[in-house]
Amino acid sequence: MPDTNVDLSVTLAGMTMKNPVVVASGTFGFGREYGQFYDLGQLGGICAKGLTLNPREGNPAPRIAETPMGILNSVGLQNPGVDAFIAHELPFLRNFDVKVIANISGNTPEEYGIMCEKLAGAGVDMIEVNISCPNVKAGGLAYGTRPELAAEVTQMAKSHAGKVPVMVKLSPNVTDITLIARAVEEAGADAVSLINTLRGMRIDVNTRRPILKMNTGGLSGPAVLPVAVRMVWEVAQAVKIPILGMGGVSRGEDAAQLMLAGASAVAVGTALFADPYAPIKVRDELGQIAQRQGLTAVKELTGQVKPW
Amino acid sequence: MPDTNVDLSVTLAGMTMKNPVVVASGTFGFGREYGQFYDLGQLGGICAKGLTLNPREGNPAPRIAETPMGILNSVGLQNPGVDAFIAHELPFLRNFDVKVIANISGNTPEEYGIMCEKLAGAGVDMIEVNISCPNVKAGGLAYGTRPELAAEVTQMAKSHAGKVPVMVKLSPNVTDITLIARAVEEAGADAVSLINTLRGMRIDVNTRRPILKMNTGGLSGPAVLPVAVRMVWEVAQAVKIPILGMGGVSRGEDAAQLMLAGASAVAVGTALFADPYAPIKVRDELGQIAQRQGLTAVKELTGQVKPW
Amino acid sequence: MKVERKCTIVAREEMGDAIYLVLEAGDMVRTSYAGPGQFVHVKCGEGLLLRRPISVCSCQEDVPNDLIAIAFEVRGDGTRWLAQRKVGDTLDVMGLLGNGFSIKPKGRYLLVGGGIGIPPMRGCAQATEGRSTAILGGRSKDKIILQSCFNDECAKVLIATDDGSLGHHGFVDALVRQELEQDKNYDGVLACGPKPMLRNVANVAQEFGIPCQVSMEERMGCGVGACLVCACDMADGSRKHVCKDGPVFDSKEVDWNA
Amino acid sequence: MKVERKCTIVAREEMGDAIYLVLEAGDMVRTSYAGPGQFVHVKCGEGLLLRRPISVCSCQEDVPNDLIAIAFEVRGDGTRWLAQRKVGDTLDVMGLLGNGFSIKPKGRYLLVGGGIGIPPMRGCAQATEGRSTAILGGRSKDKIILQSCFNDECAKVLIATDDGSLGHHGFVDALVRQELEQDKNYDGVLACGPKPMLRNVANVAQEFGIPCQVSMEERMGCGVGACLVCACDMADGSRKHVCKDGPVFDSKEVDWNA
Ligand SMILES: Cc1cc2nc3c(=O)[nH]c(=O)nc-3n(C[C@H](O)[C@H](O)[C@H](O)COP(=O)(O)OP(=O)(O)OC[C@H]3O[C@@H](n4cnc5c(N)ncnc54)[C@H](O)[C@@H]3O)c2cc1C
Ligand SMILES: Cc1cc2nc3c(=O)[nH]c(=O)nc-3n(C[C@H](O)[C@H](O)[C@H](O)COP(=O)(O)OP(=O)(O)OC[C@H]3O[C@@H](n4cnc5c(N)ncnc54)[C@H](O)[C@@H]3O)c2cc1C
Ligand SMILES: Cc1cc2nc3c(=O)[nH]c(=O)nc-3n(C[C@H](O)[C@H](O)[C@H](O)COP(=O)(O)O)c2cc1C
Ligand SMILES: Cc1cc2nc3c(=O)[nH]c(=O)nc-3n(C[C@H](O)[C@H](O)[C@H](O)COP(=O)(O)O)c2cc1C
Ligand code: FES
Ligand code: FES
Repeated sequence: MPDTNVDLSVTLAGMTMKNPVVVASGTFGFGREYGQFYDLGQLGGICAKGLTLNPREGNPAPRIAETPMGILNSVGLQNPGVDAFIAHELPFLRNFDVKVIANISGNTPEEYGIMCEKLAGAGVDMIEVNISCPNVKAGGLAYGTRPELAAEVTQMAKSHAGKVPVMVKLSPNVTDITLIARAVEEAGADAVSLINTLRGMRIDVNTRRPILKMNTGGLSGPAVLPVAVRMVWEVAQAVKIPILGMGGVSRGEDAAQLMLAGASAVAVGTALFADPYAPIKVRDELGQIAQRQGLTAVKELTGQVKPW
Repeated sequence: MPDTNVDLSVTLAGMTMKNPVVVASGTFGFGREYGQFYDLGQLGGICAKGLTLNPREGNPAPRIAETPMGILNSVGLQNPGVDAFIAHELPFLRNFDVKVIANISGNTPEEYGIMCEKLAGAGVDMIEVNISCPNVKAGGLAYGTRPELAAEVTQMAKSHAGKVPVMVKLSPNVTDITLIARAVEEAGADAVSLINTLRGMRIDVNTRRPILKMNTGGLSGPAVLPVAVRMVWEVAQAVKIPILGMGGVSRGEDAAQLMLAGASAVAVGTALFADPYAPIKVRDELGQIAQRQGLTAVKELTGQVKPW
Repeated sequence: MKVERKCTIVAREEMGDAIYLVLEAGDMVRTSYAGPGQFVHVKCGEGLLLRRPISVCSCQEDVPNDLIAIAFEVRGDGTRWLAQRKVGDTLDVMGLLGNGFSIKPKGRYLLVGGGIGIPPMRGCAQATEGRSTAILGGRSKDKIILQSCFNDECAKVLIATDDGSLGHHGFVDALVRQELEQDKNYDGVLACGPKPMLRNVANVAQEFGIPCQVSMEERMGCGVGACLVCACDMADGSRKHVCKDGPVFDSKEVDWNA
Repeated sequence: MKVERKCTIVAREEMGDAIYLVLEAGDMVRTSYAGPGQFVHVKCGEGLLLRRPISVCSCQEDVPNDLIAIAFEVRGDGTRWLAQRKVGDTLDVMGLLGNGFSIKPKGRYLLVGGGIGIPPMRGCAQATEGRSTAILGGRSKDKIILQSCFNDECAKVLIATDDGSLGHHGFVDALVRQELEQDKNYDGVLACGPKPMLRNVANVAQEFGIPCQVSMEERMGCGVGACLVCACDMADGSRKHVCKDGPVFDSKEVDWNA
């Protein structure tokens, strides 16, 4: 537990979390593995591994490559499908005092709708609509790069999610991310999360082969932090809905940057691979930063950057 | 001098360089400073600091921030203007056996035209048309993100550059870089260079101020290498004109990746700040890689990636 | 609760191109040993984000600190960093991870190790207490490391080198065939090495109708089963994960054409 | 040809919050010394891309290696790394860079150093061979470092601390005023410290009509004048560069309102 008196709780689209640190979708599975390292109740929330309507085996390996202060991945949404999640994984996650955010990807707006209905019925705390996964050719990229498609998916998700808040996850691989953010806000999104991965490539110069079997993949990790901070700041000025900020967070200072830029909460992903305790450390360091600045609550950081 | 028998020479849009290593525009001034460290004739080419029609003082400081394996800059095209370059800097550069590539930014297509005419008359070896500098509000960003504007600037440049080859420098801050690459190819560009910087931000969490006085700036350095490799690969498949690849190169292996992805030559920028000799080392290591692979010429690497 | 630990290097030896390290690992063996063939996930300096998976060569419970030995070759930035560590330095280690070889009580196995796949077989030799036969292969004789340990810890040791500089001139699968022809009483084949070698060994075992377990490699992220990057294609079209479901798989499960 | 050099740390001392290092610098001083106030550009480990500029405190030609001393406070990742270096470690150093203070032969100066701006003034004290007066300021008395050196190397030393724990209770500019009122024979004021202090000192010097040179700070990239990031706004609306045109500027050149 953090050794500060600072109130760590934050609220994201009506969902109150005991602290602002969430783990990023796809980097934490369904919690079972890192749950062997610490009590999952120490986290603010868990974005579960991205779900699809039907089970998927994902892309062939290699699915990961290392780059300077970053990694590329091309997992391609391997998952057991939304029903298996509801039957086997959600009950496990419900053992812990932590918010559960389901992350979904569909091939059609209708698929998003069906999944939202199932997940809302099953009682997840929030649904994160992934319109930005750059790894799946069918649909994935397009929804996230075109405002009108992003809006369509958002509407469909909202109309099937009942009272469960819908958060739309934005792709950074766009010319102007604020256009997409505005489109999903207008379409009824309760929050946005960003950034998903930047598309990148690494080549083994000896074999002359791309390291990833899919040739390209999504870049994440500290390398992308400055892009994430910039985009969160831009989106925060463009929309009124709250932001879950992510991309390269590995220490409290990184999380504080995203919050100052406009995020209400932050997610930690890639940093887990170097250090399974990274989210806990980020939480504690964030509390310390807030305390050093004389704040009574971490949420006072949100949006408080003073641009020149 | 490299201790290999490999032929290092490459040709970029008809311009033959003794080796494929160029220094990136804006990181090497007009060569005078690093010329105190080594003979500029060791380089393949020098992309001079970005020029504008009239002298500019650039943006207020701070103009640089450090990020994980990257830097952000917001110099904003400080330069003495194209005439001063021709009068004072070009004659100096002509003392060395190195190709001189002028880099230009304009506020209007007409300005690009005027600069090209002056530079072609003065006899530079190539003109790099910067349509992507993200720091200057007037025009800079827009040209690089819209195919039709990029084409307009390219046409104007070509029609005023006479026999001097025109290379258009592309921005990575776009949804689909191949659209821009194709547009400038169709408009007559002799080559493309990429990537310019990705837009990013860093915030000082104590002062709550962005570190850069311009709030945001351009990200460069090793962090962006995987994005550069991916974009060079995409552009190489989309256009027939040659590519000068750059973004994060700090060792021979990085340069080899860009060449395998499709670049005919590579530029080294940010790596200079850690190590003034970085371009020389990149050249030597590239030669060693080619030799280890049993090549007789480094140019045999270009475009030879074998996608899965 | 699983933990990641700072482990002190207490011994370091160079064996041909391989580096052999012994680490003090707290209660790591006591709390997470699950048979030979598990691996540790090692942080290789601050500059590299990803940990590197290295198989356990041998390990033992001890007081106050359990001991684990690993052996590796320099392949890139991470292993280069690791090779520069000295006795007394500490490493940030997650482990023991994954599933090892399943060994029947009193079982007698044919242990096949190729190149840097030799060290992990040592744990199998020790676990089968002198009953097994080791077949060790490599490009040339300097790649055959830990031979004297296998001599001590196995009933028989056969060597194959690609260049004939030691033992049989050729690949290990020829020796596997020879041994299985002569001796029908093995409980199984356990193998670690490059994928083409594993495939050949698996084929021979299948011919003889004898169970075969193989230790597979794949690029990893988390190392614990959370990120799903380390996919291994299965014969039934599914994808399992090397770090959690493996690294040891039944050879019949694996899709060898992937 | 300029070079970047590996310099061995031959002495290390902690002075309050500051770390003082002496480096063996090959022929760096012989080949690039241009007066006190220059800086070195130091690589702070592999993980950080940018070098850190640190002013030279004192330096001397020597055989076989010239010696340079620097002093710094921990402000972030780079200086934290630097603070952990030990005697015998090597640093990757570019230098001596920039333009130092211009000092007239036989000149007599008022040297003003604030906080971690004190060490660079030591080179000025030495260059003016005991003729100058030093005014040293800091938040509290533990920030007043190298005082005994200034005692030895200056005609007079005055101290100001913000909290009154040593010397004058207040800022250095009050002492500058006092000294300039009493003594009209200074050839100029030379100052290094935080920008608000420099501005106040420059104002006082201007009042008295005496030339003033100040050492400015700005975030740097290349350190040699090539990348143009270290811009310093000039009173005439132009922008000069701290690494190449400075770090020392005539105080009248500087735009103090930027
Ligand atoms: C379960 C398992 C056990 C292993 N046991 C051993 C062992 O006992 N001894 C030994 O020498 N090697 C072993 N390896 C291989 C070892 O992990 C790689 O040689 C090492 O990761 C290379 O890292 P690098 O930084 O030196 O190379 P780089 O090529 O610079 O590494 C870049 C990235 O690719 C990954 N990578 C590269 N090669 C491999 C590989 N063959 N397998 C998995 N990831 C790779 C790295 O982990 C890193 O993430 C094992 C691999 C696995 C999966
Ligand atoms: C010409 C010159 C001379 C200097 N001389 C000294 C000296 O003698 N002793 C001393 O303690 N300090 C000196 N400084 C300040 C010193 O450079 C910074 O304290 C140091 O760069 C901070 O690095 P960091 O990694 O610890 O901090 P971080 O904040 O982590 O650094 C991040 C980045 O910002 C830059 N930066 C941060 N603060 C400053 C600053 N004040 N000036 C320039 N760049 C900064 C760093 O160089 C780095 O690129 C000098 C600065 C300049 C420009
Ligand atoms: C291995 C891996 C798998 C991922 N899978 C998903 C996913 O299924 N759905 C999703 O929306 N984002 C996915 N992401 C993106 C992350 O959730 C996150 O947006 C991104 O990694 C940036 O954060 P980071 O730098 O902290 O990792 C994945 C990222 C990684 C590294
Ligand atoms: C300080 C700085 C100034 C730059 N100025 C220019 C410029 O004037 N014109 C231009 O086209 N690109 C400019 N760039 C971009 C570089 O030329 C290059 O495209 C980018 O930095 C990526 O390469 P790198 O990672 O090797 O630095 C500048 C980059 C830096 C770091
Ligand atoms: S490495 Fe993460 S699941 Fe295997
Ligand atoms: S730091 Fe590059 S010009 Fe000053």
